[in-house]
Amino acid sequence: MSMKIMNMVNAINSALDIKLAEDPDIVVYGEDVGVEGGVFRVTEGLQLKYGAERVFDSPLAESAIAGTAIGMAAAGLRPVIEMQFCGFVYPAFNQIISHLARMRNRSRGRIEMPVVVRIPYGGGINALEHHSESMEALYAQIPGLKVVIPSTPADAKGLLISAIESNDPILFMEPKRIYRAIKQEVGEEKFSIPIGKAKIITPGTDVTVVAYGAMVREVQKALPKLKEAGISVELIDLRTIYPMDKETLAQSIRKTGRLVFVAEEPTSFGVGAEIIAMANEEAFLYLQAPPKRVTAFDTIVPLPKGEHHYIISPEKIFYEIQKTVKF
Amino acid sequence: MSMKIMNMVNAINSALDIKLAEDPDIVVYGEDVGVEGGVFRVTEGLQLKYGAERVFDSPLAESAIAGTAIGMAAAGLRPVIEMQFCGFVYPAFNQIISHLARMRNRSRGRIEMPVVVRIPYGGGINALEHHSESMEALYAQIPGLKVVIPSTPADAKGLLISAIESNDPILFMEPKRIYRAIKQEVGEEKFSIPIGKAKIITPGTDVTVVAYGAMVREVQKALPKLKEAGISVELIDLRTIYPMDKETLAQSIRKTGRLVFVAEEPTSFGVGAEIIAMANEEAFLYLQAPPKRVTAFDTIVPLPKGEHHYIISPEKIFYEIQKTVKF
Amino acid sequence: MFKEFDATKKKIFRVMDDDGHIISDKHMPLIEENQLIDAYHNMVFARTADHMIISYQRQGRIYTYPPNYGQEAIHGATAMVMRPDDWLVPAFREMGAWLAKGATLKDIFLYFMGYEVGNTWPAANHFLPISVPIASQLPHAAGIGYAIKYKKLDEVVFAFVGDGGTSEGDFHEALNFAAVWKVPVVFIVQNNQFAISVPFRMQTASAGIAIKSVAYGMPGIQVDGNDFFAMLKTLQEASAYCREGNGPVLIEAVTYRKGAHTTSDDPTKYRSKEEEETWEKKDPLKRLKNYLDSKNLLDETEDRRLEEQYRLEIDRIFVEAENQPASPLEDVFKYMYADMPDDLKKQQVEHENFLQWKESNS
Amino acid sequence: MFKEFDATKKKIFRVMDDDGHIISDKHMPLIEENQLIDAYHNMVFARTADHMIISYQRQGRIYTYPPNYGQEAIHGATAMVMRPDDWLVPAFREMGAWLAKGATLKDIFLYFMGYEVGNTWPAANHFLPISVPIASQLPHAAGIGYAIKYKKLDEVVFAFVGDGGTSEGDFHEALNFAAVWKVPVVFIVQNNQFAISVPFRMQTASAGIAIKSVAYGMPGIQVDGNDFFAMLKTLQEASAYCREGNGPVLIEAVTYRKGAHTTSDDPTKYRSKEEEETWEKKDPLKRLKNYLDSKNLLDETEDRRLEEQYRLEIDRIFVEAENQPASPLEDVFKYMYADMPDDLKKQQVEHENFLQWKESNS
Ligand SMILES: Cc1ncc(C[n+]2csc(CCOP(=O)(O)OP(=O)(O)O)c2C)c(N)n1
Ligand SMILES: Cc1ncc(C[n+]2csc(CCOP(=O)(O)OP(=O)(O)O)c2C)c(N)n1
Ligand SMILES: [Mg+2]
Ligand SMILES: [Mg+2]
Repeated sequence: MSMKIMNMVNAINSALDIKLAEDPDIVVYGEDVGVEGGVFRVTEGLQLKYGAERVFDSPLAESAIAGTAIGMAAAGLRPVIEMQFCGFVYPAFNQIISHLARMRNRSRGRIEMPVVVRIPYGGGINALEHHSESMEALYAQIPGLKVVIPSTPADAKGLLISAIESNDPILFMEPKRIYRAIKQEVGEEKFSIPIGKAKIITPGTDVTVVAYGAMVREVQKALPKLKEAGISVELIDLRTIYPMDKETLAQSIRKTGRLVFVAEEPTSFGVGAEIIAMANEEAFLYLQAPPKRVTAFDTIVPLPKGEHHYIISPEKIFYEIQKTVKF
Repeated sequence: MSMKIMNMVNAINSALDIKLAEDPDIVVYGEDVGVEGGVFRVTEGLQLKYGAERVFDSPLAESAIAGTAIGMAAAGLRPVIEMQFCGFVYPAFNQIISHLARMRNRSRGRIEMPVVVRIPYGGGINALEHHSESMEALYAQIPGLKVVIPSTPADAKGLLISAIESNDPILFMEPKRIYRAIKQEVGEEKFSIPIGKAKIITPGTDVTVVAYGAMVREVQKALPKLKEAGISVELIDLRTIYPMDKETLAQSIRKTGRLVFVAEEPTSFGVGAEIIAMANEEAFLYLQAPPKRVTAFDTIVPLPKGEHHYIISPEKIFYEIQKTVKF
Repeated sequence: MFKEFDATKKKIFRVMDDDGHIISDKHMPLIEENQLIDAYHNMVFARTADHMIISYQRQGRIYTYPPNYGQEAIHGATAMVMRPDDWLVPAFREMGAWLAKGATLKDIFLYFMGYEVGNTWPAANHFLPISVPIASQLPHAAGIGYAIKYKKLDEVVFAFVGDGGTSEGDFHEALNFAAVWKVPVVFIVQNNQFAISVPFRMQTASAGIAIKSVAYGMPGIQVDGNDFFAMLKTLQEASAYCREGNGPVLIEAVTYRKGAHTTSDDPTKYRSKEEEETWEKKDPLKRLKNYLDSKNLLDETEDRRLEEQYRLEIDRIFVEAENQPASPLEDVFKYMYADMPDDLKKQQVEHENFLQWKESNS
Repeated sequence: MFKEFDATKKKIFRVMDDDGHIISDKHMPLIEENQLIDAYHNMVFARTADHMIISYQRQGRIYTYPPNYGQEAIHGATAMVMRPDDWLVPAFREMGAWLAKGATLKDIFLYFMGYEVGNTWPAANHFLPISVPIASQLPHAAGIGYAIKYKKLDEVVFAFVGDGGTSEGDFHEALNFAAVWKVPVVFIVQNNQFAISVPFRMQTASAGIAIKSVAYGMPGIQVDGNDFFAMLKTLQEASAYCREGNGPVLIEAVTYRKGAHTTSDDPTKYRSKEEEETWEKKDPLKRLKNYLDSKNLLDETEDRRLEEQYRLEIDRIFVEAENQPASPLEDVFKYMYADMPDDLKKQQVEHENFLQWKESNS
């Protein structure tokens, strides 16, 4: 496969481009998605290439964006919709939980919901209120949905292609902080990465560190110092929040006996709690220290001038990992 | 205090009645809340007594019900609103998460949100789809909210009075399955039960069982058989989901070394996961068996003819508790 | 017609009066006599079923059910206009339209007895399941309309909602999207004067619902929903308008919910006998029957025989539905995902283990 | 006036033409000369601040900011009509109204520099903070209206939203509630022709926004939003109408967003120079200045001096805001709850422990 340097925005654009070219049932829409190519330029050029019937701007109404996608899917299309920022999905919450997640079950499998909801999420870009939150657990806990979060451009492309090809509804959460921050060689042609499988990024023996999205890179920043401190970290990129790859996680925890979870989400009632519960259910006898959540406060994401208090730093990751290893 | 036999509907009505009489800033509204007195008759008689300006029917639009309550609170009122069923809160989700939970923080404490959102929730009443779910974790994880769930008529009254008097926004989730199923003596006058405090219902030494809402009674049904089997259960009624009374829970777990959580919610990413995480954080070295969640499947609540598969039975509670104790 | 009865003119469209006399010949819809008689009988069938379900419910043989009394002309007319490939996006109170779309009475019984399978309309085409969150189905209709337009199909969507439902944000968003996209959706609001106990005047301060079409730049018409001919004519014109690619239409069918909201509701709490009696005079079946009688199209004996036959048939189907085997455990899981997560499989197995234990310990 | 310019008549209300000539004397609002000059200067002040913020932003001294260019007449008129106890429910593009309500420029700078405290308007009364989810503020306005009516206060709510915001369900629900409840809310839609890159014609197929009032049974009026006198007259009448207990009013102020959506947006991508030039001719400041010049009410030298004074003042305030001390850690927690959960206290303490460790390890 020919490779090209891409950031995550390019990679997502490439995935959409490939699938639009391949499958006439795919339509892509949302606020400012068409002419402008999205406020993050993720859909740039696609309207020109595929026409305004397939890539287009919608009126400003998230419930209808999701709701119409549900109708389109029921009638045989495969919509990929964009919610402009994580903080603006909530008007669509009823459509997502009551219909997107339930239509298949309600119709006993007659009506499938091959809908991808793209959501730029997370902090670290000095944004206004409502633009920075990480509420993936809200969606992960809804029976009927799947939630995918990539941490690199290549993963974003491969996972998005799988998401678009899936017949299940998928919330595809894009860590906007690393939209342009990471560049790597990404295959230009079509490839896919399976949903529901975690990835061991660095194997290690002392502690299992689970992260996803923008936090993978933050953990990676802490790795050299951890190595210096003689701590061998097994870093796992979760990639899919639900369904969770418990096998990979449990195997690792059984090996290391220690678990640190790193995420931008608020601490309580989040993905971290589920991973700790899983560790207890699958690896109780192996646990040598209390699993630790290195997560955000149970507060609202501060505006930029307070965000440094809130955001997870590599130092904090280091601090908590060594504490857990020393336990 | 003079006592009267009340079911939970009577008790909630009594709490509303007392507060309406006491505080002219309180208004009570929602769909069918006024003339009809609510589809569960919880607000029966209150419009007649306090007038249609204070207890009234709103148009059919949950986002506006919540949104107007936010405006009223900003302007000095203390609204108590009803969402007709748990499955119909979602249209109001944006108002709840973006405003009800955030207005205080956003205004640096200048604008408080003394709003109570009453939500009849949970299964077991042979209802249509969307009427039976238990999604308390959705709300508990939202920074800025508090979530309260009573398990008896007296608790419902005392907790609701505290909720109405609180200056924080509170989601008051009413287990509709036991609206009329439990009767007990309840004080006729005003009394309150603090928010954020769990209650030890039966002290015990072998295992800590945490439940709330309608599940407390189901655990109680399992107690005789557990006693027969020689298992001493410490049953704790959580009462408040957030903020969680970790002290009471942790103390109990440190004593018993075992934890079983019983709830109607779907298993994954729920309140149970948070309690297990808490047990690890607060009582890791005391845990003698993996904490167990006796919770619902990660599926949509089946329609009545399938609900028996889904609902937590006393037998299942017994089965899981004895397994945990034998571990 | 949408010009003549443009909603801003605040005229209600009627073809026959309360007694069944035709008051506007020029608006009389084209319909063959035998079709008309069939339509009448279908409406009688629906009403008979409604009555019987209420009594089944009283006997504890079926759960909460929303009766259709008084609104049958709307459903009967929709039934006549929908083509096989057209879409039906239901609210939950238009049984006559469901039956025409290919739902069977058994499906309906099963659904209200608490079986999911009833709601999948196995014999029907282009028919969404009933789903309870009010008005949330309307954006689906707009999305289906988009798919139809995108695929250049000759199909129309018939989407139902109640007067109460017009207050929801989704009503607004759906109509707006459909109009901006110019997609073929006929939005039918059954204004039956109540949302459970809340009367229409407390639902909105607007002059009606049809007039709300102005906010979306689509034609809107207020029709006497108890006038079968007016409904039929309106729906014929609306679906032709949609089919020609002109975009959506809003129809307000003014009617009255003669029965309770559902079997768990008691309307005497919130409305007067007088009001009910006023509307009784406008009963859609009675009016159509008067018309048919005036044309000598009905045969009393034959009708009585038919009704008796309906009763027997409905009861037979009901008993058949009652004998539906219980839903197995696996049905709780099976349909959740196209690609089922291992976790769910595991939850099923664990529950089966418990059931085995329970079996062997009892 | 609401009758004369009833939205269904599709007439736009103007008092002056594009050159600042009065075309309708009878609609000229009552206003004293010195007030008028003040209003003009306030608009100049707002525009000067806007310009300067853009350049601060380019220098990286402030974050994303939504400029007000071209929409100042709407804000200037609102500023004159709002009484001290009236409520202001902001969208995010009406700076002139914020300043009149008691916000300081420093507050505004602080907010867009990323300090929560800027958004609390410490010196203002009855002014909600800015919050970004489009249209979600409108139900709050209806709720405040209810509280005013309930408490029998002599107050009016001025609630802002953009043309894009009218597509949201909350717009619909809020206007419907306000009208059913008959509460004193003036809903002001700034139709600036764009929602970020999406032009108005793709937002709705309706003839405009004022006409949407019909759907709620409230008066609606379409006004030239770049015509200061028309805006002032409309707002005077609307607030009087509300104060008299007649219920809410919908005002569509037709205007043009002359600048970018925010400092992160590039409008050349989605609109033409010609369009921009057409609207340039209708610039609200230019028109008011022409009028004032024709009356010899302005003094060029004095105005230049004033503008220079504004620049110095704005810059001084900006630098003051830049010197705002960083928000302490405790501010992240402190305002979350009236009764703070122990968990939160603990999270703060744990983080402080980490910071101490970090300190001692660096
Ligand atoms: C979003 C939502 N809120 C509340 C309910 C509860 N509910 C069921 S039917 C109904 C009234 C519906 O009134 P209308 O739309 O007029 O339809 P009708 O029952 O008169 O046919 C309500 C409030 C619901 N199903 N969905
Ligand atoms: C619910 C919601 N969805 C999306 C956004 C992102 N967004 C911010 S401003 C804007 C456009 C608003 O347009 P309009 O209402 O016309 O106001 P204007 O910017 O023109 O003043 C959008 C889509 C948001 N803030 N809130
Ligand atoms: Mg109705
Ligand atoms: Mg705009």
